[in-house]
Amino acid sequence: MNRTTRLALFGIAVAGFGFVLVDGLAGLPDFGNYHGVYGQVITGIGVTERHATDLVTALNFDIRGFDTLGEEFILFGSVLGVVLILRELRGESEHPNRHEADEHTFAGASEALRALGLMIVPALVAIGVYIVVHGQITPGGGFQGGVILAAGPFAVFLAGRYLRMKLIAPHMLVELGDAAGAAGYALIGLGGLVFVGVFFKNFLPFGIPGHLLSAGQMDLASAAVGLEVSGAFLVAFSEFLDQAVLVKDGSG
Amino acid sequence: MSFLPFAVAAWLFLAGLYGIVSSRNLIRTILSLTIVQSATYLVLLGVGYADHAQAPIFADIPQTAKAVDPVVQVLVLTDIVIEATVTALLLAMAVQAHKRFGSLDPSDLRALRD
Amino acid sequence: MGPSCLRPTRFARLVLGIYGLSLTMVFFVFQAPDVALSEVVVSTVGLPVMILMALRKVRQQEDEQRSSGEDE
Amino acid sequence: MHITALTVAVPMIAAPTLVAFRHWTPRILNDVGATGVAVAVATLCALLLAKTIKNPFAYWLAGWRPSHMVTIGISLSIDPIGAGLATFAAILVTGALVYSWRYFDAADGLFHALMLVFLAAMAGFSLTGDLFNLVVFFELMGAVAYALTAYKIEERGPIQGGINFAISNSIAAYAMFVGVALLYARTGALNMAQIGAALDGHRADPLVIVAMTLLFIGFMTKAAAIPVHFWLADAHAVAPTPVCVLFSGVMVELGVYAIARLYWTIFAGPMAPHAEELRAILIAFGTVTALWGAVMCFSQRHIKRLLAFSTISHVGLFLCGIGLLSAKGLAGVATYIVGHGLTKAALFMLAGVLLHRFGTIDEFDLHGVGRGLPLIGALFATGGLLLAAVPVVTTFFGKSLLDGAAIDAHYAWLPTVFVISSMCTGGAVLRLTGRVFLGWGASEREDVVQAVPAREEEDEETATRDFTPRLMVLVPAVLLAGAIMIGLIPGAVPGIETAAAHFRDHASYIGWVLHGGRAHFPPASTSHLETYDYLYGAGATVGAIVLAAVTLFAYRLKDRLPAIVLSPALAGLRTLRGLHSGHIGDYIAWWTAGAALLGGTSLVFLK
Repeated sequence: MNRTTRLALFGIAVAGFGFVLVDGLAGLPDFGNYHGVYGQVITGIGVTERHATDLVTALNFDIRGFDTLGEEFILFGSVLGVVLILRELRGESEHPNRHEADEHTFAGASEALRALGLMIVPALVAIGVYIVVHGQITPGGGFQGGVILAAGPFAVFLAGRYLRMKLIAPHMLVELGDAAGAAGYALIGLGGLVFVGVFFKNFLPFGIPGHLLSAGQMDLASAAVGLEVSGAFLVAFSEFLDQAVLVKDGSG
Repeated sequence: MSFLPFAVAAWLFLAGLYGIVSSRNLIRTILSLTIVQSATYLVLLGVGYADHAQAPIFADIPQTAKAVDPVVQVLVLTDIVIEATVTALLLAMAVQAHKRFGSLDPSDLRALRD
Repeated sequence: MGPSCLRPTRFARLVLGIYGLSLTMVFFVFQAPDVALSEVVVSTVGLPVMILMALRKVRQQEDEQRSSGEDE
Repeated sequence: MHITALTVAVPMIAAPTLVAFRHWTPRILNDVGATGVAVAVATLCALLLAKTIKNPFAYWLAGWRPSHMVTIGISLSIDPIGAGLATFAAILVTGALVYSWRYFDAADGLFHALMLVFLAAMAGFSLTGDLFNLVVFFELMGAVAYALTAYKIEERGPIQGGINFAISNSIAAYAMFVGVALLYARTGALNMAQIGAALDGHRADPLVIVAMTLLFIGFMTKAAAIPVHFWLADAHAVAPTPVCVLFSGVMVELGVYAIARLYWTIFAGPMAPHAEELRAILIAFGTVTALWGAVMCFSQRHIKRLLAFSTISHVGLFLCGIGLLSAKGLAGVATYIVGHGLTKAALFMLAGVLLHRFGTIDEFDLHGVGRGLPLIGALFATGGLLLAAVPVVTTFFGKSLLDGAAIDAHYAWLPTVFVISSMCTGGAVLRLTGRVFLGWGASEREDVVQAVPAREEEDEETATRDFTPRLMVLVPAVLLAGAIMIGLIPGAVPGIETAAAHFRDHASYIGWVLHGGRAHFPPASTSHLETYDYLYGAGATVGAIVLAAVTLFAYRLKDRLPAIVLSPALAGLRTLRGLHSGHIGDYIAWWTAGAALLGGTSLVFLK
């Protein structure tokens, strides 16, 4: 169909679909008077039974941990897909001319910018680790901390050192981290089955709610997810970077 | 006020669909897809919101405080992970499509025509 | 088919960045700190980096095609 | 039962280990390892199936059992139909992995890891009892399938097929998220049994109807029903053969299973007063899908697209079967899915043999080339007859149950749609067999506008080989034998019928999921074949053979047709084929039209 008939068909269709959507949403209770039973039950057992003060992370990593297993493998599968789709073929040779790539900076990057860039790297890593570890106490958790951890080495590139970034986060090691994190999270589930007889059940002792390692295997799960997410995002960043910086399309 | 968030969500869903249908650039299509997805966040969170309620973090407030529904927040967390990863995969496909077809316009992608 | 095709997407990326931050504000209002944190992290660190790289790669491929187009 | 969660966990642990060591492990280790894991999952699922036939059970993950009727954790609600589908998926993944040992140079470990994650997603999808978990596994299946579709990046087709597949299925998933949000707001639960229990007493108001529409249009996109089917032909035409085997063999059928699961677990209660209208809507969508798929299938020359449209046509049959809303209809769909899945998997593998050997998959390019391969020709012909549901094969039993259910529900005209669909799909495969392996018919087609001939895309693999590894013929042969024999096993079809009856039993499902007691089912009636079943079966087979013979030998006949009949038919066919334009904007416009159509008719009739 050419563009006009496509938009015409879409015009009619979107009117009908919009009406259907709004008619359905109108049946919802008013915004703000939530009286669901699931939330109250979780709030009741969250802190006392599960020793975790951040209920969202408690739900995410333990009570509904199987959802997160599926979600982690969506991340793992998608990053595998990125690696698969952006893999170089025999025809395209990757010949990094060291000088150009190493100094691959934005043209006007001054020394000050590079220095500042390098300074924020340790800060990013510290924040990332903090958020991963405090997942079950304050807002945060494996995923959020993992992405911030992935931003650390990327800031090295922004500070103008592409090949240095490859030293800090070599492709092989990062892919290993991604795979280890994904397998680790599934193994924690398996640990529940082996030690306590039910998949994903908590098998580690509880601490005092509000303290650092207080929520049994949830801290382990948060760490595994953090490792996987940072590994996965670094693999994706370096795949896209390799594309943008190094791969010269040999096949023309 | 009671229907506004859901109306905005429905509008975002349809605007995202329009963005995909009318787009002449694959990267714009992918960004419109994220707009469609953000509509699901608003519906999910809107369903779980309670007036005058706290966030479900009981690190510093008593456990008896009225809290918003944590379940929908977990669902939206999973949604955001899906958005980040599927968008990364689609961007990789868009780069490869540009390398193979020389253009990002969906109507120039001519390999599959029946 | 010059870089003009990229100008709208660079603008779109800026809009997406602002959109991500506004979503974060909405999530704060909805009392969802975990979700707001992951949204800000994804929409300011995750996606823009990849979109930037994808755009740079597409522009690079275009220059190559134009240069290979000229010398044929 | 402890091993329940292992069916999903084992491949999910194996895939990252394969990726972690992919730079060091030799290819043979990847092959053997991945196939071993697939076989292990198949046995685990078979054990589950054996256990659930006696009494289905719910496995509460992380030990969070429901406390006074409120579900806290996620449950894997294992019942015979779900466990059977998981076993079927594992068997097909094993076959695809064994087939790919010789088929192509799998990228080091990536292909195997993605296939294992695909297996874990399908097993999780068919076993889970939690609505949101179902959508998460739907998305996981999607994410892995997008990457596998775009696997051959050196060609132009796969990238476009992958993009179209990814965008249309992502939108389907987001629509389903909104559907889940609506149901969660109304019932405050995510477990399907608890949602069903909460909705039982109430009438179907717009919120429930729209939630059902959004969930059904999402699963119909995965199952490729008209008008949201466009992505399927593109994805199948370009995906590597072992991946096509899984797409058509089981992934599409999982969409149909999910529609049945949602209807009988959640929406049966509120929709009961309007069951007649819902039956009409589903059968309307199914009939259009069956006929559209059959016509498009017969007019294809790209063998993989031909098989893809044949799958779409069969999905139309499955939708009609479920639309009949009866135990016999559901049993017919379940039997047909097993028979059709095995047949379609074998046919895709045989198409892969042709591609592997001759470097092209275009029917007219392969004209008479296959004379030296009688065995492969015979297998193709068997596959064609299986699609045409020749009497006493598994697909025949499935179709007979569907015919019986259609007649019981006073839809007497529906069996003729089934006959037309099997006639066209079986006929197309028989025509293709005749042209390729016996050299009959024209070697060049002159008239109808034709898709870019298949050879242009596949010419990268022009290394025509003069041998075909034995394994690449053995696996399809085994699958075809299975497709023939399963219906004849004494207890098989009656067993499927009782399983289907238990699947539909809403009250006892809630019983064994939420209260965990032993399920007690009323005795299920099993049907027997009537004479009209044999008539319909024989009619479809003869029709397929006649159709193939006419197009092979009497293609000149077409010119003598009166112009008033010929030109509109050709024009209609040309516009129909023009709709499959490959442009993602078209596909999403059609998707919105499909959602509006389903939503609109449901809101009007089901209120």
